[in-house]
Amino acid sequence: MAEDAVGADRRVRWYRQMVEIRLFEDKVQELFMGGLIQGTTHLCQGQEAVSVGAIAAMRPRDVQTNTYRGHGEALALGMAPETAFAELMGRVAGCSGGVGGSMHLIDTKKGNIGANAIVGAGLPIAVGAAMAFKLRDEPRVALSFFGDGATNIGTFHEALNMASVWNAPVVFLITNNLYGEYSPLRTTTPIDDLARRADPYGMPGVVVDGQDVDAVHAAVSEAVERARGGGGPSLLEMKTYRYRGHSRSDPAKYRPEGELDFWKSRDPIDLLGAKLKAEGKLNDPDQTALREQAQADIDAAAERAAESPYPTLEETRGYVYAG
Amino acid sequence: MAEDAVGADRRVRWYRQMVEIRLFEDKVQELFMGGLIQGTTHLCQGQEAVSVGAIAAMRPRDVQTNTYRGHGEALALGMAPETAFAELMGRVAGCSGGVGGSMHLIDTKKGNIGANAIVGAGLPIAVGAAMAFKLRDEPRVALSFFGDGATNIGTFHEALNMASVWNAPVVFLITNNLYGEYSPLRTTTPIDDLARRADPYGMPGVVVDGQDVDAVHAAVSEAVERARGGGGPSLLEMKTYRYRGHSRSDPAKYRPEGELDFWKSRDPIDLLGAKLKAEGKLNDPDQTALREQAQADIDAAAERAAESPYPTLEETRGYVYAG
Amino acid sequence: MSTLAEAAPAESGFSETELTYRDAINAALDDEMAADDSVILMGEDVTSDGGVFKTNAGLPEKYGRRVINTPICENGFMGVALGMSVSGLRPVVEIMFADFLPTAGDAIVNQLPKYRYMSGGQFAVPVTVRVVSGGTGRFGTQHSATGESWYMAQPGLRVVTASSPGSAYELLRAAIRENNPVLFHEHKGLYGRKGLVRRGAVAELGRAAVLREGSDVTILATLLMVERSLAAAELLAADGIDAEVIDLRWVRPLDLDTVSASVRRTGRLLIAEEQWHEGGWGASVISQLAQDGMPWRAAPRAVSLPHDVLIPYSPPLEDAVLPSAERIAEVARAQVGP
Amino acid sequence: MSTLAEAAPAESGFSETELTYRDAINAALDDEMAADDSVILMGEDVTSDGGVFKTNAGLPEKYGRRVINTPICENGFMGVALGMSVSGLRPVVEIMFADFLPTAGDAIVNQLPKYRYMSGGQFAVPVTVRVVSGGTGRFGTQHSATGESWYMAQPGLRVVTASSPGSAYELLRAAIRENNPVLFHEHKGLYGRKGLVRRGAVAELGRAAVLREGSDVTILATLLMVERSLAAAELLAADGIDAEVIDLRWVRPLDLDTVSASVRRTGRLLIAEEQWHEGGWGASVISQLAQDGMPWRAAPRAVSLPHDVLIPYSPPLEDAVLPSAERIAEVARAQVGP
Ligand SMILES: Cc1ncc(C[n+]2csc(CCOP(=O)(O)OP(=O)(O)O)c2C)c(N)n1
Ligand SMILES: Cc1ncc(C[n+]2csc(CCOP(=O)(O)OP(=O)(O)O)c2C)c(N)n1
Ligand SMILES: [Mg+2]
Ligand SMILES: [Mg+2]
Repeated sequence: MAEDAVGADRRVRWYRQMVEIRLFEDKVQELFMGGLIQGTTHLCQGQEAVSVGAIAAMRPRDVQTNTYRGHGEALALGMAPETAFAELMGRVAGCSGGVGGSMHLIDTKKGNIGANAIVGAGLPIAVGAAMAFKLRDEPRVALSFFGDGATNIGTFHEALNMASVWNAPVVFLITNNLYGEYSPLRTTTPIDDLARRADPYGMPGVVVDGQDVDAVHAAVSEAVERARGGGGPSLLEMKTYRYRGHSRSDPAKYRPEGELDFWKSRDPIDLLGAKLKAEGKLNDPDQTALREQAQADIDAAAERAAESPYPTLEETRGYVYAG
Repeated sequence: MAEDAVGADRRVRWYRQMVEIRLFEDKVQELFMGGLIQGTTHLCQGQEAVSVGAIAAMRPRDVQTNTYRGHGEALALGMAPETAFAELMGRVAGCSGGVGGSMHLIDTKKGNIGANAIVGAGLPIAVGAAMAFKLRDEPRVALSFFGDGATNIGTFHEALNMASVWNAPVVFLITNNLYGEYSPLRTTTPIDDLARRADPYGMPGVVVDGQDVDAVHAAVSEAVERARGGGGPSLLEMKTYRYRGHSRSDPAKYRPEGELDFWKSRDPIDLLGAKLKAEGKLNDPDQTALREQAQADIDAAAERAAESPYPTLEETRGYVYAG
Repeated sequence: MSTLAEAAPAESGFSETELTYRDAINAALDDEMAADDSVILMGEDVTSDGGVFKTNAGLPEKYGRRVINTPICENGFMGVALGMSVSGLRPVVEIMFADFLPTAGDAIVNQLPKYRYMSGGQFAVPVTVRVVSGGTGRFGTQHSATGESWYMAQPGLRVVTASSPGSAYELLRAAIRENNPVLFHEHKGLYGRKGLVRRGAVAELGRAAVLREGSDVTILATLLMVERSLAAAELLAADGIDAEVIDLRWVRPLDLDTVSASVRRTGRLLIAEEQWHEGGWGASVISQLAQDGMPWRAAPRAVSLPHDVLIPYSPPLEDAVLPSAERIAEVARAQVGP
Repeated sequence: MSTLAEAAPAESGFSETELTYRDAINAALDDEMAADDSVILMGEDVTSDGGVFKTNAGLPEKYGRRVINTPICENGFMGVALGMSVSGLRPVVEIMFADFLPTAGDAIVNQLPKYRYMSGGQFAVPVTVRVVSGGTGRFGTQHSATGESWYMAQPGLRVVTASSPGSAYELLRAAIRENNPVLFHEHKGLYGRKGLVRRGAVAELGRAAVLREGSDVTILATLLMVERSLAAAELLAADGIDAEVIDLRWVRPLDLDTVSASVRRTGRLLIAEEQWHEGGWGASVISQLAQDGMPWRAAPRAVSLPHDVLIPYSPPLEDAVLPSAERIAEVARAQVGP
């Protein structure tokens, strides 16, 4: 999938993926309110271009780590919505047999080697995967997705320093949605452009429009191929926004009047939709049809997932220790 | 002591302090080899200008944290050599009653609020002291001394980020002696000028000649007074060198031929001595006499320290919990 | 049933009010911050909307810059708290999930408990760490820990747990007044519980609380397991078994006198713990009593998290791994015998 | 006396050689790295001059880039090791002092043991962490910890300790071959010790070793306390007391079968541990035996680090706080009685 040139059908596929992620997350919110999904959820509506554009820059044997807010990456990597829903409902059909839940959509066969609930923990893990590739002289690259808030914790610093001094084939990707939980970036971080945090490691840092999937794809592709070619790691900052609160039923009262509307005016799905329409590649009726089809698929996937049984303790014992 | 203008007698005092530190450390090495000091020692011969110049920039109620290589700071802050020797020998007359040892020369009454054996641990502690001053609106500043290797651990990043976002009155001081234990800076750190690590926190970073006590004093004074005036934290990198191995009896085989000689050709004591001589403030015979007096004092201090008894378990029980 | 400790007549100066566990913690913070300007509160998102678990409502408005929002860096801000504590402040640090305590591992193991010692007693380190612990939340493997026993072996620390609104209030005030670092454990499954709070009271350091007197078996518990033990005691009463229930409260120091006196009467000890038995306070209590030659009427037992099992997200599975009142009662019945 | 395990006739394929503890570790690393290209060694200063404790001599020259020098960032490079392990490598990570393990607390508590579980068993995490632990070095409060019990409660981990050159060699090889994270504890006071090593042998997972058979009391120990227990047994023999000495070896999983069988014969258990008793393996073993209704001939006892005392630098004081052979013998005598 990742090899072909960036052509029309591919960008139509991106459009479809973004719509799927959007509708998946909306459905999760609905199921959470209904009690079929419990505990916590961290949704990514508004950030779809980051997940889809960056994942599209990966080649088949590349890998990535992401976070508790990783549904977008998991789906973009090809996890079936039914499998994801089943995990969120704690069912055996889930990617992690139901023991992981919303924060751990993982599928190593698809290059998804980790969704972490600890802020910053995924970065060194990605560096480790990259070092394994490097030590075996494999032309593979590791990506790490994390948030703006994660750039303030020690593992961010330690991971970027190691990656650079070892010239590891890894790309660090900040999904800067302007908030860490309820705290605006400015209250926890003394600078606005987090890409500035690349320089002390002697690596390139790039600010990217995270609403424009083409821009995301171009920037990540360049960084990934540089890493693959032995050019070393880089840090990319995706400027984007999460439409929902941080988690669960957070009303996000901490956001200033009008901020949400401003970002919705640059909705990543609408932006690509407008381009595809202008380019005559996907007109309005097509977009509507695609969306309706996606909605039907999501609803059906959720229903099938709900039919999967809960795991028994015995079924999960083998998850603790490997034989 | 800290208020008077930088005049002759003050710099003569710095000269004497640097000589005292040098001879103290030489004596420690001798006592370690002789078994009177056990465990480990981390000596700072060659780095005296950093300790003396920076400490001289502090005002009476300012504080600092340092490390296991903190003998220079402790003595510059006015700890009696006898008290320091007693601590290194594990005697009751030591600053920590003998339970701390070489890595923990602490005297809170002199503003020495910590000598830490964990790399990087002193930085957040200094930020905490600075925040206490700030919350009470006291015009006090906290310094933190640490090494080049410590700039790779998470606490460095976390401390600088917090200090900047809170505008804490703290000054971070890297004693860059080119090695972290047996590892040359370049093998663990992708850049040469560590002052570059200030920018991502939006704070000034300055490279300073750590062999020139006047340069150190000027740079640290500026940073300390900026912090005191509400101008926020800064990061200073002192370029210097440790003449001895990392610790104990490390032969430092990892150092390239000639490196030690190069640095000795810019010995901080000789540099200030030459200036004072040229300025007609301290001629050769005076320097010789001063050195001989200092040697006599150091030898006497070590002898008196050795007469102090070892602590009993009972005497130290109260050190664990405060009443 | 409500607890004896709380049911006790309010001493002079105490006003009894019913509060939720959440509000009891808020009241303790408020009372200590009002009583002492050097007390400050810090942690992630503590200033926004009462904080993640809404325990801090109103405090930012009332105490201004004494409530500090931190970046995400547990080890770093724990070190900051230490620096504040040796500079005249009494910081209370909120750790949003007990699972994040190990992120601050160096500060907790090498700094807070040793800082005074390394200096030969020059410092006091009055830091209180509020740790939100426990399961039932469906938060999964990385967000459901009870860290109450992780650091119990460390001299220099105190470790305490709160099982009810009343004890949360009195113990948190005691923790904040203590001149040494205290890990104060709250349970996220208890925030909504209501109970009597003796506003103004401060708990005694190192004292367990006998919540229900009984003669057949002593059930020793902490946090959420306390109410489940009390429920188990009711089930047992229906079978004519008279269980004594003790809230251990302090994991360091352990109140072996209270536990030992009870077990000498009942001859049977049952540990109810939301943790794995190895390396925990339950094992330590049993070991100490065995070393003291306790004359058991029946072998001591423990109801703990299942061996070699981690905490799952899947709701029915999480319920299955957490010790229940029924399970506690069942094991007690086996101990007492027919 | 040397250990039974080591004195045992070398099985076919084993060549017995006398090595120091330091060189036995070096030999185990060398043999595993030679046997499997996916085994790598990483840590601070591991490449320079054999590393800080000279355990790695010759390995950088022999294995080139498979020996990786890390910056100072324990939590970070522990995460790197995890990432390597789920990508086909078998990293061995050196932690220079056990005291630095808490710096990597998140990796050890939330990542290594839970990574497989969170994924529903998709990964194996073959990471070995070599932890240099223990006192006698005059390194003071922040450099003398034995972290052997810190993480013993954590499902997903294995924890093992090496008390002699022979066991260090066989246990380290077993740890590296294990498909789950293993915390392998070395004792810095033992590096110079000489002993027989069965080159080629690999220890069995979870098995304790009976080093000396006896009928009057079972002394259970790890690390440096093993040789001190063997010395105590000699002192006791002089008094006509016949002590059995067991090297526990594995703290997780605990080999309760071996210990229990021994104590059922001797009726007396004495724990010799270089740690505080609370929250440790000693308390856990006593608790388990008590729950199994062990018929004690005398109450179990423990010789541990003194309660509420930290490790001092002052040489005579450090000697005073570490359990000695004399102290172990003294307590055993009291247990056996006149
Ligand atoms: C070590 C740690 N500390 C705190 C938390 C609680 N927490 C979960 S998400 C979050 C905010 C992270 O913000 P950011 O990195 O910007 O990611 P986003 O949630 O915006 O995607 C926090 C503080 C955690 N999971 N791990
Ligand atoms: C967290 C931690 N990791 C490792 C060590 C072991 N160690 C002690 S000093 C040192 C090197 C520090 O180098 P640097 O920061 O440059 O200070 P210097 O010793 O050169 O003064 C190391 C790795 C430690 N004390 N703490
Ligand atoms: Mg964010
Ligand atoms: Mg250095």
